[in-house]
Amino acid sequence: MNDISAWIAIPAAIFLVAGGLITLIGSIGLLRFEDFKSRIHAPTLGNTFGAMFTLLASILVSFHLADRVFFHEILIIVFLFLTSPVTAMLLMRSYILRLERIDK
Amino acid sequence: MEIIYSLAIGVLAGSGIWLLLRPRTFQVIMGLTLVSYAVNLFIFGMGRLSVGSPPIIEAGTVVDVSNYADPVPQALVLTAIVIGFATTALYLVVLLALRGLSNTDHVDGTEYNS
Amino acid sequence: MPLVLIVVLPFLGSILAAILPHNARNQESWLAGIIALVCAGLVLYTAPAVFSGEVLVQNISWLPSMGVNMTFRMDGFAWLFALLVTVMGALVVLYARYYMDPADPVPRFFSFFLAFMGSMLGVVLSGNVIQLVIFWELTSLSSFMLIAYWHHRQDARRGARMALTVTAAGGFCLLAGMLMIGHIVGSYELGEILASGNLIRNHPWYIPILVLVSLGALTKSAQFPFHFWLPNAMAAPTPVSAYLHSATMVKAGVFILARFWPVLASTDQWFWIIGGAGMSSLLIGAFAATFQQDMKGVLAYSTISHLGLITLLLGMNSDLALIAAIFHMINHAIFKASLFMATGIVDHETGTRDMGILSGLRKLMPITATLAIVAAAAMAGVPLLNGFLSKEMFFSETLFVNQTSYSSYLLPTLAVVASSFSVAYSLRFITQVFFGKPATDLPRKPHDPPRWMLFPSAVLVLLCILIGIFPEQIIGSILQLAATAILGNHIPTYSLAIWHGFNLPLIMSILALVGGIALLYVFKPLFQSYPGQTPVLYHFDGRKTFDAVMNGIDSISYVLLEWFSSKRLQPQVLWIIVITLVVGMLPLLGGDWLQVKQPSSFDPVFAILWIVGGACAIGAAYLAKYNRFRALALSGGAGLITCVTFAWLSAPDLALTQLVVETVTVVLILLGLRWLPRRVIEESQITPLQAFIRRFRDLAIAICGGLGLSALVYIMLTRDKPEGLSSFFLEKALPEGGGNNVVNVILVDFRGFDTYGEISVLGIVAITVYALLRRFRPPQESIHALENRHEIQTIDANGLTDKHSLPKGILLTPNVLGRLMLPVITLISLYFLLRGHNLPGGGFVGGLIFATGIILQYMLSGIHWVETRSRVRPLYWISIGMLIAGSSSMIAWWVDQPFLSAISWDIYLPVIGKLHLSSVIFFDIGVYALVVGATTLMLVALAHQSLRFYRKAPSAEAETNAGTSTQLNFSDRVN
Amino acid sequence: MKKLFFWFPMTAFLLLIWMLLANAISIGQFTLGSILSLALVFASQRLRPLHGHPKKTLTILKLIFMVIVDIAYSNWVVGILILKGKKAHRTPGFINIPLDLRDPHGLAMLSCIITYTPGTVWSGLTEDDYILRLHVLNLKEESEWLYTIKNRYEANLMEIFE
Amino acid sequence: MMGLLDHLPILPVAVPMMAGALMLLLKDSRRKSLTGLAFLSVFIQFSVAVTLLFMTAGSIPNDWNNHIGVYLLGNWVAPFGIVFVVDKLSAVMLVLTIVLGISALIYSTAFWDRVGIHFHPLFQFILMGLNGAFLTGDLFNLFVFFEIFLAASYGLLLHGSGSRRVSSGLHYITVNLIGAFLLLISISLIYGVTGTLNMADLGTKAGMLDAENRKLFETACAILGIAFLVKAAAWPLNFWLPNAYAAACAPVAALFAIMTKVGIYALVRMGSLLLPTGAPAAFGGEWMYAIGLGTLLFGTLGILAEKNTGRLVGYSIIMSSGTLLTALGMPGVTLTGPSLFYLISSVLTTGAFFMLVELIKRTESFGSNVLSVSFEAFGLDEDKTSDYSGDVVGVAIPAAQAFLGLSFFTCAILIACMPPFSGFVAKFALLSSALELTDNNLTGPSMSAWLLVIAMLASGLATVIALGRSGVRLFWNSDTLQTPKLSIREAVPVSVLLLSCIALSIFAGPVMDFLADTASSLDDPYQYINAVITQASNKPIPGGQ
Amino acid sequence: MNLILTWACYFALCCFSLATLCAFIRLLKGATPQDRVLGLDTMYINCMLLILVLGMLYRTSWYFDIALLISLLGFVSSSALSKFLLRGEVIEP
Repeated sequence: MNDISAWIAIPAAIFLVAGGLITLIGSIGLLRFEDFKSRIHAPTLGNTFGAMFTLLASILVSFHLADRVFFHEILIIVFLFLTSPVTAMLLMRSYILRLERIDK
Repeated sequence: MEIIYSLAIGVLAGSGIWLLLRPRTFQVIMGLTLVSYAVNLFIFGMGRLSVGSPPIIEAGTVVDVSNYADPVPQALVLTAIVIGFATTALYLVVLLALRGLSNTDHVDGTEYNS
Repeated sequence: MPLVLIVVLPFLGSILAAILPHNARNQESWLAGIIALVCAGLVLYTAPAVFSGEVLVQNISWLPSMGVNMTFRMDGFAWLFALLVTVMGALVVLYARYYMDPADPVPRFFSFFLAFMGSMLGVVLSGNVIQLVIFWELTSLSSFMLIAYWHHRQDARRGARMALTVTAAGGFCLLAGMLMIGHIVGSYELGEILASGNLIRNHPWYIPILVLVSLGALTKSAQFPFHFWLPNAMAAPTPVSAYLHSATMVKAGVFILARFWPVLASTDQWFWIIGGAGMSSLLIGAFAATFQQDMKGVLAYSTISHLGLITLLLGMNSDLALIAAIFHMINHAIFKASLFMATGIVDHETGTRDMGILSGLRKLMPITATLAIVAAAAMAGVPLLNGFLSKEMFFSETLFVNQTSYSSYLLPTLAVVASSFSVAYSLRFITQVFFGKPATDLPRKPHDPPRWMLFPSAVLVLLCILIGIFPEQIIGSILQLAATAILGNHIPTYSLAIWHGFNLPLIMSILALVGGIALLYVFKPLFQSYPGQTPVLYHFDGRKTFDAVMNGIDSISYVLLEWFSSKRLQPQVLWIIVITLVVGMLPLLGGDWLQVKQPSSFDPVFAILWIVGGACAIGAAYLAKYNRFRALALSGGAGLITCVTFAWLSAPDLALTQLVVETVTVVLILLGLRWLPRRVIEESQITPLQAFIRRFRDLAIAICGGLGLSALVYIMLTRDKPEGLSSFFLEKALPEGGGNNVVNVILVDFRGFDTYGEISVLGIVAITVYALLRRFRPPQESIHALENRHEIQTIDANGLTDKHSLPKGILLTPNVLGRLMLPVITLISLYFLLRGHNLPGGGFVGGLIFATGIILQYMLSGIHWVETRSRVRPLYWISIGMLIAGSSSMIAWWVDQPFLSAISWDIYLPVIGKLHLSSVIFFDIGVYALVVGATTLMLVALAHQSLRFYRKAPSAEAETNAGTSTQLNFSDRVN
Repeated sequence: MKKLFFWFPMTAFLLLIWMLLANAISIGQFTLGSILSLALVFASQRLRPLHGHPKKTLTILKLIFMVIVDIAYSNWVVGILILKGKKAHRTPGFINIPLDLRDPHGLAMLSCIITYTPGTVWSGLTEDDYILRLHVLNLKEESEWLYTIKNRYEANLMEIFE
Repeated sequence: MMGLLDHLPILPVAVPMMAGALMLLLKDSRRKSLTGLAFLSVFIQFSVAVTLLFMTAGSIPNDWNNHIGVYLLGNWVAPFGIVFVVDKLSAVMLVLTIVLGISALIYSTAFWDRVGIHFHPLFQFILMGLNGAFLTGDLFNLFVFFEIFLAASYGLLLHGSGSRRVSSGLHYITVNLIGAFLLLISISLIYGVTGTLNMADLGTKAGMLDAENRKLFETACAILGIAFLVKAAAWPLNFWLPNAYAAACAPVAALFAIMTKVGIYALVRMGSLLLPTGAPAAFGGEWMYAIGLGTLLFGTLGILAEKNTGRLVGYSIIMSSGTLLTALGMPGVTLTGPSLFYLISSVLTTGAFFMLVELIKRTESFGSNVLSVSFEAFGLDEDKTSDYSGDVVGVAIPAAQAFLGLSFFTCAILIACMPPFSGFVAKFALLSSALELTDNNLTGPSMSAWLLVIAMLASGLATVIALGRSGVRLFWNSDTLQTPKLSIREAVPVSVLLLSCIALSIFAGPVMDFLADTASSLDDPYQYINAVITQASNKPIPGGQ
Repeated sequence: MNLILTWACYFALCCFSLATLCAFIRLLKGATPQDRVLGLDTMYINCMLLILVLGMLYRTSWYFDIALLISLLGFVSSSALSKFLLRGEVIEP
């Protein structure tokens, strides 16, 4: 494997570390928050910047691999963006209904 | 890697077998699911483990067999996954039908009162 | 030629008789009679050859490799019996013509009668011992049907079953014996076997063979201790009894003993087994016959007794005794058949056979009485009748043959005692029925029967007298012939004469006659006080014992079956798993297999992943009973980790497939979960200790299973890989398979047939699921549960109909997004389909993705909404998918290649350029279509259940109309 | 116009995806992608009775930029909240925002933006008067959120879709 | 160049699959087309199977090596691609399957195909699976075909639904799914050890393993053996069978008669191929013998204890499996030919018996009201329109009762192995060959031969007792006996099967010779192995493009 | 330079796997079924990122396809689960 240039490696590494950390923080939040309404916010971190940073790193690396500009990683963000509300909304709604039921 | 892999199969299979021996239909179907994971991993393991070397040949390269994961078990696992999926679906429907007809979710269709 | 005909004709007649009309009594009789006579004629036709000492043999090749051929062999002994069987058959047919009621379904009777005759002739003429066994068993079977002719009567059924059971058991023993004889001799041909007497007698297997053959013969001849079936078989119509129990069926046993006499006899074992059984039967039969109340009962026990006599004679190991035995076989057949006929006439005319009721028939039916009296006298051994002669020979044999100290006194004494009883019952039979004052309370008014019904009996009685007076002239040559056939040419001298001088046998005969009369007087009080009950012996009622044994077998086998099997699933699964564990372990017990050949690395990330995966699995296992939802989510987690593992370990195709399958499975099980009412924690029906033991046992097995699999994998993973198929595939995939992705090339090309099969499985399961769901009946609770759930929701899609294109409230945005996703998902599924050959993907993954897209629409918009708009016809997808896959595989035939060969074309299109089209792509498209169809069909059919039961829930009246129409639409489409 | 070119946005979107996936720009792929996209759009027409008509590409870009910035900010805020754990004084709560946006696609986009942004979750929309119920992780200033949603997102979305 | 004859081996699989797929396009209401298609398909299969049989016997000239046909699927050479191999054993099994299939199909047209939906496609698929399982020369492909016919059998077992079918179906499916897991584990383990999936190749490679790999290989084979034994219904892996078979509707149950024999076929095939390298314990030898003896005794017990006629036939299937396993477990090749004869006879008999039992049941209690059983799941209104509309249940032919009685009698004789039909021939041949193995001391093969003889005779007697009892009970006991409505379509297949048993007994000589040939070629697996492996060098490898 | 990237990848892998672990703990502990579904959903995302990083680690592009598929379909099972929680059945009439 030929050596990767520092222009790619260092930013990619930074992105990776950042992405990893953000995602981890998000998931820790999932653990630490005390009720569901707060918890639902936490993993969004991984969904957003966690994913974005990782994908940036991925773009860089695949750019190195084939010496071409690759943007197809952007699709993942698009799909995440389009699909994430579905689950979240349904969950939130069912949680609210659950609370109402318990209140009753 | 290997030790984790094999322990993982063991845990999956163990949980699955435990469930297969339970008397409730839902337990059995979960057991079948878990055992099928274990079996799939088992088949896959028969090609030995290799990391980062999928059996995808780049055009124009000279094929060095040792650089690629064994494709045969992968093909077998694919077939096994499909068949496992099909049978899970069938099993589910049969257990639903049984539940409806016999009013119990015991695998024998009756509750034993002794 | 005639030999085969003799056997075959009756069988042909049997078939012909079976298809004659129901009431064709005369035609049937003519048919049967002519066949019997023709057979008799054929037998007589062979007489010159047989009398000249020739052994006629006819051979038809049947199973030569096993040494079994249809050999028909006629020697003197066989000739005698064949004549007996056919002539007696003809007489009985004539008799039966008048005996049977016009209303009786005679085709069955004559059909089985002829079949029986054929079987009997087959036994007699068999020149191959296996063939002999075949016909032997056929006599058992056809006699079973004959005995049970009046099967509406319980005694007939029971008697038939008993006879069948006993004689079939004997038949199996005989088979075993014959097999052993054949094994020793090296041939199943009778001729060779008869020539190897010394070989067999000196073989270590001699005793088992003797026992087995004896078992066969004794059961058939109703000898002690197997005699009990014969009296019960008296439930048969009297012609049957007359035929079976005088000349044929029971004679088969002694026939075979005589037949194998040269091979098996003249040993001490033979003497004790055969002689002992004969002696016991002789005594017991005679004793029991004295006390019978039923006329046929008397005859039945007397048959036992007389056959015991024959058996005893055969067991005496003396040539003269053998001749006596043969002589008595003939005599017994003649007088016993005649007596049976007489009994039948009495029964027929009076409507009863009870000797307690019958009395003084001499006046009413004089001819019958005369005939019966003569025949009975023959049976009793009165001089000038045939019975006397053979009995005389028997007495002299008991005196002279066996000169060991104790038997020299015991044997003659017992012989005299038995003969006295014989006289007693014969006398009683006659006096009670025909003498005394005429009975008044008979069911019918008796008179002599038609002439032709008396004719057979008369013929036989005439024979009794003729033989009794002119033995040498009438029967001498035949007896000589038969004896020669068994003994060879060195026959001892004997004389068939009425008067041998005043010697010991004569004294014994007189003693027996006097003793018989005395016995009758002694026992007379018993006849009145205990009618029909044999003193002492009634404790050993054969029928009750038999029933008890049968019931015993029944209940013991039932208990054992319960013990050794289970109707429950868990024990079955347990057995399978435990056996697999044990058997799988056995080869490894020798050791030497646990050699780790490669050091294994350790990856913490992988470890963490599998901590999660393993915990998911264990959690799912723990929670599956009461928390199905949680268990499902957890197993989803385990599946996800499996997917990551596949990805990690260089199996992108697997990861993709696992992922999509995982998703679809979760949706599927959720769809099902809706019909499974919540489990309540019920009180355990078993004690906590039992539950604990069971769980502990299962846990132990589960752990063992898991560890075993782990160990196997670990061993394999650390081994070197064998030189296998993979290098071929890797090398050929691109140049010859035309694809970069080797896994896909294997799936659609190298091992395309696996895929072909696998999609068939999917399709089959889908239509099964669909068919099963059409008859689905949900648990009642789950319908109600649905209502409750719908109460909670306040807004939403209840009122969604065609006019609203979007639901309101919470499902609005998911719907918009979901519909936006549909073309995207479809595009991506096509992407995975088309590039599968080169990169991970393929028809299966593509199809599942598309199906998921469709399911998503159902999930977000509801069935009704989707199905009023789209026309997904999953069954057509399945069918067309299969057809595409199949025909793309068959294209190869056009270019003379085998099925499934990849055919490709390169097409040049103006703008796009070179297009590489391959049959493989079509195959993959077929897979895609089928997977889409199958998955959609299963999920949608399941989802449709709630539509079906929606309208049944009273709360959802608004849905009724819409629901019905949709249901119809759907079934139309899916059909 | 609208009716005639209902297929255009979706086809373009699909073609874009196809070209991105194909990873190579060639006439063949373009043709294949176009054919597939068009076919799919027409095939799925009945299942997609509503069509979005995004206009004003510039506004779209502006909106995307704004969203990214907001996401970045929210990431920061939520991250800090998580790290602080119990020490943080969070005041989670619901706020209700009456919406003027009626276009379903616009609403869907709005829900995507809101939910995708850490710290806010769309938790309901009333049936008749379009009042958005929003759950916010750290509800300090209701008006601030109101402003963000109404002005930053809704206004732009209305511009794009209506 | 390949002629038509060269393509024959694939047809028994391709034809039913295409027919089944086509049938899915037709609605169930188009019955004429459906049945026409079904009969066309089975007719083709029958002709193909018979032709193949004659080709393997050498009666039809061919250039096959040792008269063993090899078909390279996808034109990939032997150990790499999947091969179909037609040898005598496969051909015999094919013919047997299709004869049974035709009978069951005729029977089903009486009305069973309308009890539920999609009967005909499922029927074709089960034939496809069975044929494939007999033809394939590849271990994993064997698994796939097992799954195909099992999947179809699930569908057919549940055909008509109803509580009894569903609950016994659940057991059946569970057990077979576990069996599938075992198969997968063992097949992949075999691949992991030897690196091949081709059965012929395996036959050669198994001998080249070093000691420790050999042990793993034996473990794999042991598990494989268990999986096959589950299919073959060996005790104690067969508790599911009586209920499942009794619950299935009659033509399906008849077809199921051959399914246990697939397990036995697989055992024989694997045992034969692994023979030269020392077959592992599971295939042949003492293990199989012991299990077989246990199964035989268990089946006998079941026959004695069982009162329900349907389950009785199930136990008779178990008994025949037990007999076969015991006989095949005996050392040497002498018993193989007779065992195959027994297999053919017992499949035909039990098939006929299952159909017959259904007809006999009608004479009991409610007479021709069979539908009450089959349609017990008819709680749901919308199904009423679809399926059964009383058009063809048939007229009561006057001799119906006599026909039933005679057929029952024949079946009973056949099952009890009493003379004069093929059952007896089989039993005699088995016993006679078993005695060949005996010598004068009671140890080793001699001991097992004696046990076999005793067990077979005892089981025969038990069958006589049990079937005598149930025959008496069924035909002679009840006052309420009704003349059953018997459709000619139901009578014909029963007679066909029984007549083929009779034909089998008449032509026992040539059949036995052929089977002895089969047995000897099984004893010399190099014929098979060479045919498969040399095929690779004979045919030019085409470009594949 | 390879080394830096490799270590970064390992670091990210560790982060993602730990994140998966956290999500799993939420799935296991739950409190409410909604929490469990959320945990599962998060596991999906984390695993997707993990697979992406694996792609970088081994310098191959095909990992991307798996990630793409997870991003596209990962939500289906969790939204099915949440639909079940919300409505009591996944596919309504």
